Amino acid sequence: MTVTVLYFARFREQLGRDQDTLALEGVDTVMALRQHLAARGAAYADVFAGSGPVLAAVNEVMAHAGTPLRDGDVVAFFPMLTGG
Amino acid sequence: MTVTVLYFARFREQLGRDQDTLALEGVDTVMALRQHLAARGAAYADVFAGSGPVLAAVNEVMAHAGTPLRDGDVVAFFPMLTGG
Amino acid sequence: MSVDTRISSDALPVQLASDWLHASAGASGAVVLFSGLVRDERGDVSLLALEHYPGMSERVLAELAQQVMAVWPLQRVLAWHRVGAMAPGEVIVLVGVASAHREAAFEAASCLMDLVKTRVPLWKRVQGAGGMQWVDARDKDLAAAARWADRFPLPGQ
Amino acid sequence: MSVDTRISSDALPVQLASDWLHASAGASGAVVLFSGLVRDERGDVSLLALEHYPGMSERVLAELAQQVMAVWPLQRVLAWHRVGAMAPGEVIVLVGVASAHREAAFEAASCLMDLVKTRVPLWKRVQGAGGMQWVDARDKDLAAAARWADRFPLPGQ
Repeated sequence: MTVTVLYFARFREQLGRDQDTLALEGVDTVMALRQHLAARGAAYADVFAGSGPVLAAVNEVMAHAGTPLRDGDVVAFFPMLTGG
Repeated sequence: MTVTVLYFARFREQLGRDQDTLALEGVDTVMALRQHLAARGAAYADVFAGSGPVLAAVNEVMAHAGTPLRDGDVVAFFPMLTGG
Repeated sequence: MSVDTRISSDALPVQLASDWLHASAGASGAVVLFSGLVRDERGDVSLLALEHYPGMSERVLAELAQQVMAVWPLQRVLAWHRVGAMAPGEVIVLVGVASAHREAAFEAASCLMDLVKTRVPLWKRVQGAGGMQWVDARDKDLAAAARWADRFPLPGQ
Repeated sequence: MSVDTRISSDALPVQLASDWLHASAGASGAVVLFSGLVRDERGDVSLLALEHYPGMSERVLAELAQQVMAVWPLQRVLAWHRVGAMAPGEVIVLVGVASAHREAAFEAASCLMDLVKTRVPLWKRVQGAGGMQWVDARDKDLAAAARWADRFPLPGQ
Protein backbone atom coordinates (compact mmCIF):
# COMPACT_ATOMS: atom_id res chain seq x y z
CA MET A 1 0.00 0.00 0.00
CA THR A 2 1.01 3.63 -0.40
CA VAL A 3 0.90 6.29 2.32
CA THR A 4 1.80 9.94 2.29
CA VAL A 5 3.81 11.03 5.32
CA LEU A 6 3.92 14.69 6.34
CA TYR A 7 6.46 16.32 8.67
CA PHE A 8 5.89 19.57 10.52
CA ALA A 9 7.83 22.15 12.46
CA ARG A 10 11.11 20.92 14.04
CA PHE A 11 10.73 17.51 12.39
CA ARG A 12 10.44 19.08 8.94
CA GLU A 13 13.64 21.02 9.62
CA GLN A 14 15.52 18.04 11.03
CA LEU A 15 14.59 15.88 8.02
CA GLY A 16 15.09 18.65 5.48
CA ARG A 17 11.78 17.76 3.80
CA ASP A 18 8.07 18.18 4.41
CA GLN A 19 6.81 14.86 3.08
CA ASP A 20 7.53 11.39 1.77
CA THR A 21 5.38 9.08 -0.30
CA LEU A 22 6.08 5.52 0.75
CA ALA A 23 5.17 2.13 -0.70
CA LEU A 24 4.88 -0.12 2.33
CA GLU A 25 4.58 -3.85 3.02
CA GLY A 26 3.57 -5.14 6.47
CA VAL A 27 3.53 -1.67 8.02
CA ASP A 28 -0.01 -1.46 9.27
CA THR A 29 -0.04 0.84 12.33
CA VAL A 30 1.27 4.26 13.25
CA MET A 31 3.86 2.66 15.54
CA ALA A 32 5.03 0.32 12.78
CA LEU A 33 5.37 3.29 10.41
CA ARG A 34 7.35 5.18 13.01
CA GLN A 35 9.76 2.25 13.41
CA HIS A 36 10.03 1.94 9.64
CA LEU A 37 10.91 5.63 9.38
CA ALA A 38 13.44 5.43 12.24
CA ALA A 39 15.43 2.96 10.09
CA ARG A 40 15.72 5.30 7.10
CA GLY A 41 18.85 7.11 8.26
CA ALA A 42 20.44 9.29 10.91
CA ALA A 43 18.08 12.29 10.69
CA TYR A 44 15.04 10.00 10.70
CA ALA A 45 16.42 8.07 13.67
CA ASP A 46 16.87 11.34 15.57
CA VAL A 47 13.23 12.27 15.03
CA PHE A 48 11.53 8.86 15.29
CA ALA A 49 13.75 7.00 17.73
CA GLY A 50 14.87 9.99 19.79
CA SER A 51 13.77 10.97 23.27
CA GLY A 52 11.32 13.72 22.27
CA PRO A 53 7.58 13.14 22.02
CA VAL A 54 6.25 12.31 18.54
CA LEU A 55 2.60 13.09 17.85
CA ALA A 56 0.75 11.66 14.87
CA ALA A 57 -2.42 12.34 12.92
CA VAL A 58 -3.97 10.02 10.36
CA ASN A 59 -6.08 11.79 7.75
CA GLU A 60 -6.07 14.92 9.95
CA VAL A 61 -7.34 13.18 13.08
CA MET A 62 -5.07 12.70 16.10
CA ALA A 63 -3.86 9.11 16.19
CA HIS A 64 -2.13 6.81 18.67
CA ALA A 65 0.49 4.10 18.36
CA GLY A 66 -2.05 1.40 17.49
CA THR A 67 -4.05 3.40 14.95
CA PRO A 68 -4.31 1.17 11.83
CA LEU A 69 -3.07 2.38 8.43
CA ARG A 70 -4.78 1.81 5.09
CA ASP A 71 -3.80 2.37 1.48
CA GLY A 72 -3.98 6.07 0.61
CA ASP A 73 -3.77 7.36 4.20
CA VAL A 74 -2.08 10.65 4.96
CA VAL A 75 -0.02 10.34 8.13
CA ALA A 76 1.40 13.45 9.75
CA PHE A 77 4.15 13.45 12.40
CA PHE A 78 4.88 16.48 14.53
CA PRO A 79 6.24 17.63 17.91
CA MET A 80 4.11 18.90 20.82
CA LEU A 81 1.67 21.65 19.87
CA THR A 82 2.50 25.23 20.87
CA GLY A 83 -0.26 27.45 19.53
CA GLY A 84 -2.13 30.24 21.27
CA MET B 1 -24.15 66.82 67.10
CA THR B 2 -25.42 67.08 63.55
CA VAL B 3 -25.27 64.32 60.93
CA THR B 4 -26.46 64.20 57.36
CA VAL B 5 -28.29 60.99 56.48
CA LEU B 6 -28.59 59.87 52.84
CA TYR B 7 -31.05 57.31 51.45
CA PHE B 8 -30.56 55.43 48.20
CA ALA B 9 -32.55 53.28 45.79
CA ARG B 10 -35.58 51.49 47.30
CA PHE B 11 -35.08 53.25 50.65
CA ARG B 12 -35.18 56.68 48.98
CA GLU B 13 -38.43 55.73 47.30
CA GLN B 14 -39.98 54.25 50.42
CA LEU B 15 -39.15 57.36 52.45
CA GLY B 16 -40.03 59.78 49.67
CA ARG B 17 -36.81 61.73 50.30
CA ASP B 18 -33.11 61.39 49.62
CA GLN B 19 -31.72 62.90 52.82
CA ASP B 20 -32.28 64.24 56.29
CA THR B 21 -30.16 66.53 58.41
CA LEU B 22 -30.52 65.50 62.04
CA ALA B 23 -29.47 67.08 65.32
CA LEU B 24 -28.79 64.15 67.62
CA GLU B 25 -28.18 63.58 71.32
CA GLY B 26 -26.81 60.26 72.58
CA VAL B 27 -26.91 58.62 69.18
CA ASP B 28 -23.29 57.64 68.75
CA THR B 29 -23.19 54.54 66.51
CA VAL B 30 -24.68 53.43 63.19
CA MET B 31 -26.96 51.00 65.03
CA ALA B 32 -28.18 53.73 67.38
CA LEU B 33 -28.92 55.98 64.42
CA ARG B 34 -30.81 53.17 62.70
CA GLN B 35 -32.96 52.68 65.81
CA HIS B 36 -33.50 56.42 66.07
CA LEU B 37 -34.67 56.54 62.44
CA ALA B 38 -36.97 53.50 62.88
CA ALA B 39 -38.94 55.54 65.46
CA ARG B 40 -39.59 58.45 63.07
CA GLY B 41 -42.76 57.01 61.53
CA ALA B 42 -44.28 54.18 59.52
CA ALA B 43 -42.17 54.51 56.35
CA TYR B 44 -38.97 54.79 58.43
CA ALA B 45 -39.99 51.76 60.50
CA ASP B 46 -40.52 49.74 57.29
CA VAL B 47 -37.01 50.55 56.12
CA PHE B 48 -35.06 50.53 59.39
CA ALA B 49 -36.93 47.94 61.45
CA GLY B 50 -38.10 45.74 58.60
CA SER B 51 -36.78 42.34 57.59
CA GLY B 52 -34.63 43.45 54.65
CA PRO B 53 -30.89 44.01 54.97
CA VAL B 54 -29.78 47.59 55.63
CA LEU B 55 -26.26 48.54 54.58
CA ALA B 56 -24.56 51.68 55.82
CA ALA B 57 -21.62 53.84 54.85
CA VAL B 58 -20.10 56.56 57.02
CA ASN B 59 -18.32 59.28 55.05
CA GLU B 60 -18.40 57.03 51.98
CA VAL B 61 -16.76 54.04 53.69
CA MET B 62 -18.75 50.87 54.38
CA ALA B 63 -19.70 50.77 58.05
CA HIS B 64 -21.06 48.24 60.51
CA ALA B 65 -23.49 48.41 63.41
CA GLY B 66 -20.85 49.54 65.86
CA THR B 67 -19.19 52.18 63.70
CA PRO B 68 -19.03 55.35 65.82
CA LEU B 69 -20.59 58.62 64.66
CA ARG B 70 -19.11 62.07 65.03
CA ASP B 71 -20.40 65.57 64.49
CA GLY B 72 -20.56 66.39 60.78
CA ASP B 73 -20.58 62.77 59.57
CA VAL B 74 -22.45 61.81 56.41
CA VAL B 75 -24.21 58.49 56.95
CA ALA B 76 -25.74 56.70 53.97
CA PHE B 77 -28.26 53.85 54.22
CA PHE B 78 -29.02 51.58 51.29
CA PRO B 79 -30.21 48.08 50.31
CA MET B 80 -27.97 45.30 48.96
CA LEU B 81 -25.81 46.37 46.01
CA THR B 82 -26.81 45.24 42.53
CA GLY B 83 -24.34 46.73 40.07
CA GLY B 84 -22.54 45.07 37.21
CA MET C 1 1.21 49.80 35.58
CA SER C 2 -1.88 51.79 34.93
CA VAL C 3 -5.48 51.87 36.14
CA ASP C 4 -8.46 53.52 34.43
CA THR C 5 -11.80 53.54 36.25
CA ARG C 6 -14.87 55.65 35.63
CA ILE C 7 -18.58 55.93 36.36
CA SER C 8 -20.44 57.46 33.44
CA SER C 9 -23.96 58.21 32.32
CA ASP C 10 -22.84 58.12 28.68
CA ALA C 11 -22.68 54.99 26.53
CA LEU C 12 -19.49 53.04 27.24
CA PRO C 13 -17.12 52.89 24.25
CA VAL C 14 -16.05 49.23 24.01
CA GLN C 15 -13.48 49.92 21.34
CA LEU C 16 -11.74 52.63 23.34
CA ALA C 17 -11.50 50.24 26.29
CA SER C 18 -10.14 47.48 24.08
CA ASP C 19 -7.60 49.79 22.43
CA TRP C 20 -6.35 51.04 25.78
CA LEU C 21 -5.82 47.50 27.09
CA HIS C 22 -4.05 46.42 23.89
CA ALA C 23 -1.75 49.45 24.07
CA SER C 24 0.41 47.65 26.65
CA ALA C 25 1.05 44.91 24.07
CA GLY C 26 4.63 43.74 23.92
CA ALA C 27 4.93 43.62 27.69
CA SER C 28 1.51 41.98 27.96
CA GLY C 29 0.78 38.65 26.35
CA ALA C 30 -2.85 38.51 27.39
CA VAL C 31 -5.81 40.87 27.36
CA VAL C 32 -9.20 39.88 28.78
CA LEU C 33 -12.12 42.25 28.35
CA PHE C 34 -15.51 41.56 29.88
CA SER C 35 -18.66 43.42 28.77
CA GLY C 36 -21.83 43.25 30.84
CA LEU C 37 -24.90 44.00 28.72
CA VAL C 38 -28.54 44.75 29.48
CA ARG C 39 -30.45 41.51 28.80
CA ASP C 40 -33.90 41.77 27.31
CA GLU C 41 -35.06 38.64 29.20
CA ARG C 42 -36.98 37.58 26.11
CA GLY C 43 -38.78 40.89 25.86
CA ASP C 44 -39.64 41.21 29.57
CA VAL C 45 -37.20 44.08 30.05
CA SER C 46 -37.55 47.28 28.05
CA LEU C 47 -35.37 49.59 30.15
CA LEU C 48 -32.76 49.33 32.87
CA ALA C 49 -31.87 52.17 35.22
CA LEU C 50 -28.85 52.27 37.49
CA GLU C 51 -28.63 54.52 40.53
CA HIS C 52 -25.34 55.12 42.30
CA TYR C 53 -23.89 56.94 45.29
CA PRO C 54 -21.90 59.66 43.55
CA GLY C 55 -18.47 60.13 45.06
CA MET C 56 -18.44 56.81 46.88
CA SER C 57 -19.08 54.74 43.72
CA GLU C 58 -16.10 56.29 41.92
CA ARG C 59 -13.84 55.90 44.93
CA VAL C 60 -14.74 52.26 45.63
CA LEU C 61 -14.38 51.30 41.96
CA ALA C 62 -10.91 52.87 41.82
CA GLU C 63 -9.87 51.14 45.05
CA LEU C 64 -11.04 47.73 43.82
CA ALA C 65 -9.07 48.13 40.58
CA GLN C 66 -5.95 49.07 42.58
CA GLN C 67 -6.41 46.09 44.89
CA VAL C 68 -6.73 43.69 41.96
CA MET C 69 -3.56 45.21 40.49
CA ALA C 70 -1.78 44.38 43.75
CA VAL C 71 -2.87 40.71 43.78
CA TRP C 72 -2.07 39.68 40.19
CA PRO C 73 0.84 40.68 37.94
CA LEU C 74 -1.05 43.07 35.65
CA GLN C 75 0.10 45.87 33.36
CA ARG C 76 -3.32 47.51 33.02
CA VAL C 77 -6.69 47.39 34.74
CA LEU C 78 -9.83 49.02 33.42
CA ALA C 79 -13.27 49.28 35.04
CA TRP C 80 -15.93 51.50 33.51
CA HIS C 81 -19.48 51.42 34.85
CA ARG C 82 -22.49 53.10 33.37
CA VAL C 83 -25.29 54.68 35.43
CA GLY C 84 -28.68 56.13 34.45
CA ALA C 85 -31.11 54.70 31.89
CA MET C 86 -30.11 52.00 29.39
CA ALA C 87 -31.89 49.94 26.74
CA PRO C 88 -31.52 46.17 26.27
CA GLY C 89 -28.30 45.37 24.43
CA GLU C 90 -26.45 48.38 25.80
CA VAL C 91 -23.24 47.98 27.78
CA ILE C 92 -23.60 48.34 31.58
CA VAL C 93 -20.05 47.61 32.56
CA LEU C 94 -16.62 47.00 31.05
CA VAL C 95 -13.91 45.29 33.06
CA GLY C 96 -10.60 44.39 31.50
CA VAL C 97 -6.98 43.63 32.28
CA ALA C 98 -3.69 43.24 30.44
CA SER C 99 -1.16 40.79 31.84
CA ALA C 100 1.89 38.81 30.81
CA HIS C 101 -0.05 35.60 31.49
CA ARG C 102 -3.52 34.45 30.53
CA GLU C 103 -4.28 32.61 33.79
CA ALA C 104 -3.74 35.85 35.74
CA ALA C 105 -5.72 37.82 33.16
CA PHE C 106 -8.78 35.57 33.32
CA GLU C 107 -8.71 35.28 37.09
CA ALA C 108 -8.19 39.00 37.73
CA ALA C 109 -10.94 40.08 35.32
CA SER C 110 -13.38 37.56 36.76
CA CYS C 111 -12.54 38.62 40.33
CA LEU C 112 -12.90 42.32 39.57
CA MET C 113 -16.36 41.70 38.05
CA ASP C 114 -17.44 39.76 41.15
CA LEU C 115 -16.28 42.65 43.34
CA VAL C 116 -17.89 45.31 41.14
CA LYS C 117 -21.21 43.48 41.44
CA THR C 118 -21.16 43.35 45.22
CA ARG C 119 -19.03 46.23 46.54
CA VAL C 120 -19.72 49.32 44.45
CA PRO C 121 -22.77 51.31 45.64
CA LEU C 122 -24.96 50.74 42.58
CA TRP C 123 -28.61 49.72 42.41
CA LYS C 124 -30.43 48.42 39.40
CA ARG C 125 -34.08 48.55 38.44
CA VAL C 126 -35.82 47.35 35.34
CA GLN C 127 -38.89 48.44 33.46
CA GLY C 128 -40.97 45.41 32.56
CA ALA C 129 -44.61 44.44 32.21
CA GLY C 130 -45.19 45.17 35.92
CA GLY C 131 -43.65 48.66 35.86
CA MET C 132 -40.30 49.75 37.29
CA GLN C 133 -38.95 47.13 39.71
CA TRP C 134 -35.83 47.14 41.90
CA VAL C 135 -33.64 44.13 41.17
CA ASP C 136 -32.81 41.89 44.13
CA ALA C 137 -29.23 40.91 44.92
CA ARG C 138 -28.54 37.38 43.71
CA ASP C 139 -27.16 34.73 46.06
CA LYS C 140 -25.00 33.57 43.17
CA ASP C 141 -23.27 36.96 42.96
CA LEU C 142 -22.69 37.02 46.71
CA ALA C 143 -21.26 33.50 46.59
CA ALA C 144 -19.00 34.44 43.67
CA ALA C 145 -17.69 37.47 45.54
CA ALA C 146 -17.18 35.43 48.71
CA ARG C 147 -14.50 33.43 46.89
CA TRP C 148 -12.23 36.48 47.10
CA ALA C 149 -13.04 37.48 50.68
CA ASP C 150 -9.67 36.43 52.13
CA ARG C 151 -7.65 38.35 49.55
CA PHE C 152 -10.03 41.32 49.45
CA PRO C 153 -11.18 41.96 53.03
CA LEU C 154 -14.23 44.19 53.29
CA PRO C 155 -13.39 47.72 54.30
CA GLY C 156 -15.18 49.03 57.37
CA GLN C 157 -14.59 51.46 60.16
CA MET D 1 -26.24 30.02 18.28
CA SER D 2 -23.36 30.87 16.07
CA VAL D 3 -19.70 29.91 15.74
CA ASP D 4 -16.97 31.79 13.85
CA THR D 5 -13.52 30.22 13.60
CA ARG D 6 -10.66 31.00 11.26
CA ILE D 7 -6.95 30.53 10.71
CA SER D 8 -5.43 33.52 8.99
CA SER D 9 -2.05 34.86 7.92
CA ASP D 10 -3.42 38.41 8.02
CA ALA D 11 -3.51 40.64 11.11
CA LEU D 12 -6.49 39.75 13.33
CA PRO D 13 -9.06 42.58 13.59
CA VAL D 14 -9.87 42.83 17.31
CA GLN D 15 -12.68 45.30 16.76
CA LEU D 16 -14.45 43.10 14.23
CA ALA D 17 -14.32 40.20 16.69
CA SER D 18 -15.63 42.38 19.50
CA ASP D 19 -18.43 43.78 17.34
CA TRP D 20 -19.53 40.31 16.26
CA LEU D 21 -19.70 39.07 19.86
CA HIS D 22 -21.61 42.15 21.00
CA ALA D 23 -24.11 41.74 18.15
CA SER D 24 -25.95 39.06 20.15
CA ALA D 25 -26.55 41.65 22.88
CA GLY D 26 -30.05 41.57 24.31
CA ALA D 27 -30.05 37.80 24.52
CA SER D 28 -26.52 37.82 25.93
CA GLY D 29 -25.68 39.57 29.16
CA ALA D 30 -21.98 38.80 29.06
CA VAL D 31 -19.22 38.99 26.48
CA VAL D 32 -15.67 37.85 27.25
CA LEU D 33 -12.97 38.42 24.66
CA PHE D 34 -9.42 37.16 25.13
CA SER D 35 -6.51 38.43 23.03
CA GLY D 36 -3.20 36.60 23.00
CA LEU D 37 -0.34 38.90 22.00
CA VAL D 38 3.27 38.38 20.99
CA ARG D 39 5.35 39.27 24.05
CA ASP D 40 8.66 40.98 23.50
CA GLU D 41 10.18 39.28 26.57
CA ARG D 42 11.95 42.53 27.40
CA GLY D 43 13.50 42.80 23.97
CA ASP D 44 14.60 39.15 23.67
CA VAL D 45 11.99 38.41 20.99
CA SER D 46 11.98 40.36 17.73
CA LEU D 47 9.80 38.04 15.64
CA LEU D 48 7.41 35.15 16.16
CA ALA D 49 6.47 32.69 13.43
CA LEU D 50 3.63 30.20 13.60
CA GLU D 51 3.48 27.12 11.42
CA HIS D 52 0.28 25.09 11.12
CA TYR D 53 -1.06 21.95 9.47
CA PRO D 54 -3.40 23.48 6.86
CA GLY D 55 -6.73 21.73 6.70
CA MET D 56 -6.37 20.00 10.05
CA SER D 57 -5.81 23.24 12.00
CA GLU D 58 -9.03 24.80 10.64
CA ARG D 59 -11.04 21.64 11.27
CA VAL D 60 -9.82 21.10 14.85
CA LEU D 61 -10.37 24.76 15.76
CA ALA D 62 -13.95 24.62 14.45
CA GLU D 63 -14.63 21.38 16.33
CA LEU D 64 -13.31 22.78 19.61
CA ALA D 65 -15.54 25.84 19.29
CA GLN D 66 -18.55 23.61 18.62
CA GLN D 67 -17.71 21.42 21.61
CA VAL D 68 -17.44 24.42 23.92
CA MET D 69 -20.81 25.63 22.62
CA ALA D 70 -22.27 22.26 23.64
CA VAL D 71 -20.92 22.40 27.21
CA TRP D 72 -21.91 25.94 28.23
CA PRO D 73 -25.03 27.98 27.40
CA LEU D 74 -23.49 30.33 24.82
CA GLN D 75 -25.00 32.45 22.07
CA ARG D 76 -21.75 32.98 20.17
CA VAL D 77 -18.27 31.51 20.09
CA LEU D 78 -15.36 33.03 18.19
CA ALA D 79 -11.84 31.64 17.72
CA TRP D 80 -9.47 33.30 15.28
CA HIS D 81 -5.84 32.22 15.12
CA ARG D 82 -3.06 33.85 13.18
CA VAL D 83 -0.25 31.95 11.43
CA GLY D 84 2.93 33.13 9.71
CA ALA D 85 5.28 35.89 10.90
CA MET D 86 4.32 38.37 13.60
CA ALA D 87 6.05 41.20 15.47
CA PRO D 88 5.93 41.76 19.27
CA GLY D 89 2.64 43.37 20.27
CA GLU D 90 0.67 41.80 17.43
CA VAL D 91 -2.35 39.61 18.12
CA ILE D 92 -1.74 35.84 17.80
CA VAL D 93 -5.16 34.63 18.83
CA LEU D 94 -8.63 35.92 19.66
CA VAL D 95 -11.05 33.75 21.61
CA GLY D 96 -14.41 35.10 22.72
CA VAL D 97 -17.89 34.10 23.76
CA ALA D 98 -21.27 35.69 24.35
CA SER D 99 -23.52 34.18 27.01
CA ALA D 100 -26.47 35.04 29.19
CA HIS D 101 -24.26 34.57 32.27
CA ARG D 102 -20.80 35.82 33.14
CA GLU D 103 -19.66 32.68 34.97
CA ALA D 104 -20.30 30.61 31.82
CA ALA D 105 -18.66 33.28 29.65
CA PHE D 106 -15.43 33.40 31.69
CA GLU D 107 -15.21 29.64 32.05
CA ALA D 108 -15.95 28.86 28.40
CA ALA D 109 -13.47 31.44 27.07
CA SER D 110 -10.76 30.24 29.43
CA CYS D 111 -11.40 26.60 28.51
CA LEU D 112 -11.36 27.29 24.79
CA MET D 113 -8.01 29.06 25.11
CA ASP D 114 -6.55 26.10 27.04
CA LEU D 115 -7.75 23.76 24.29
CA VAL D 116 -6.51 25.99 21.47
CA LYS D 117 -3.04 25.98 23.04
CA THR D 118 -2.80 22.20 23.26
CA ARG D 119 -5.03 20.67 20.56
CA VAL D 120 -4.73 22.72 17.38
CA PRO D 121 -1.75 21.69 15.18
CA LEU D 122 0.26 24.89 15.53
CA TRP D 123 3.96 25.35 16.26
CA LYS D 124 5.65 28.52 17.36
CA ARG D 125 9.18 29.71 16.94
CA VAL D 126 10.78 32.96 17.95
CA GLN D 127 13.63 35.03 16.62
CA GLY D 128 15.85 36.14 19.44
CA ALA D 129 19.50 36.78 20.13
CA GLY D 130 20.32 33.10 19.40
CA GLY D 131 18.52 32.96 16.06
CA MET D 132 15.20 31.29 15.25
CA GLN D 133 14.23 28.83 18.00
CA TRP D 134 11.27 26.45 18.27
CA VAL D 135 9.26 27.09 21.42
CA ASP D 136 8.81 24.14 23.79
CA ALA D 137 5.39 23.12 25.04
CA ARG D 138 4.86 24.40 28.58
CA ASP D 139 3.87 22.04 31.39
CA LYS D 140 1.59 24.78 32.66
CA ASP D 141 -0.39 24.78 29.41
CA LEU D 142 -0.71 21.00 29.47
CA ALA D 143 -1.89 21.12 33.10
CA ALA D 144 -4.41 23.85 32.28
CA ALA D 145 -5.80 21.80 29.39
CA ALA D 146 -5.93 18.66 31.52
CA ARG D 147 -8.58 20.35 33.69
CA TRP D 148 -11.06 19.90 30.82
CA ALA D 149 -10.06 16.36 29.82
CA ASP D 150 -13.22 14.71 31.16
CA ARG D 151 -15.57 17.07 29.34
CA PHE D 152 -13.41 17.25 26.21
CA PRO D 153 -12.06 13.76 25.54
CA LEU D 154 -9.18 13.68 23.08
CA PRO D 155 -10.19 12.51 19.64
CA GLY D 156 -8.28 9.54 18.23
CA GLN D 157 -8.81 6.66 15.88
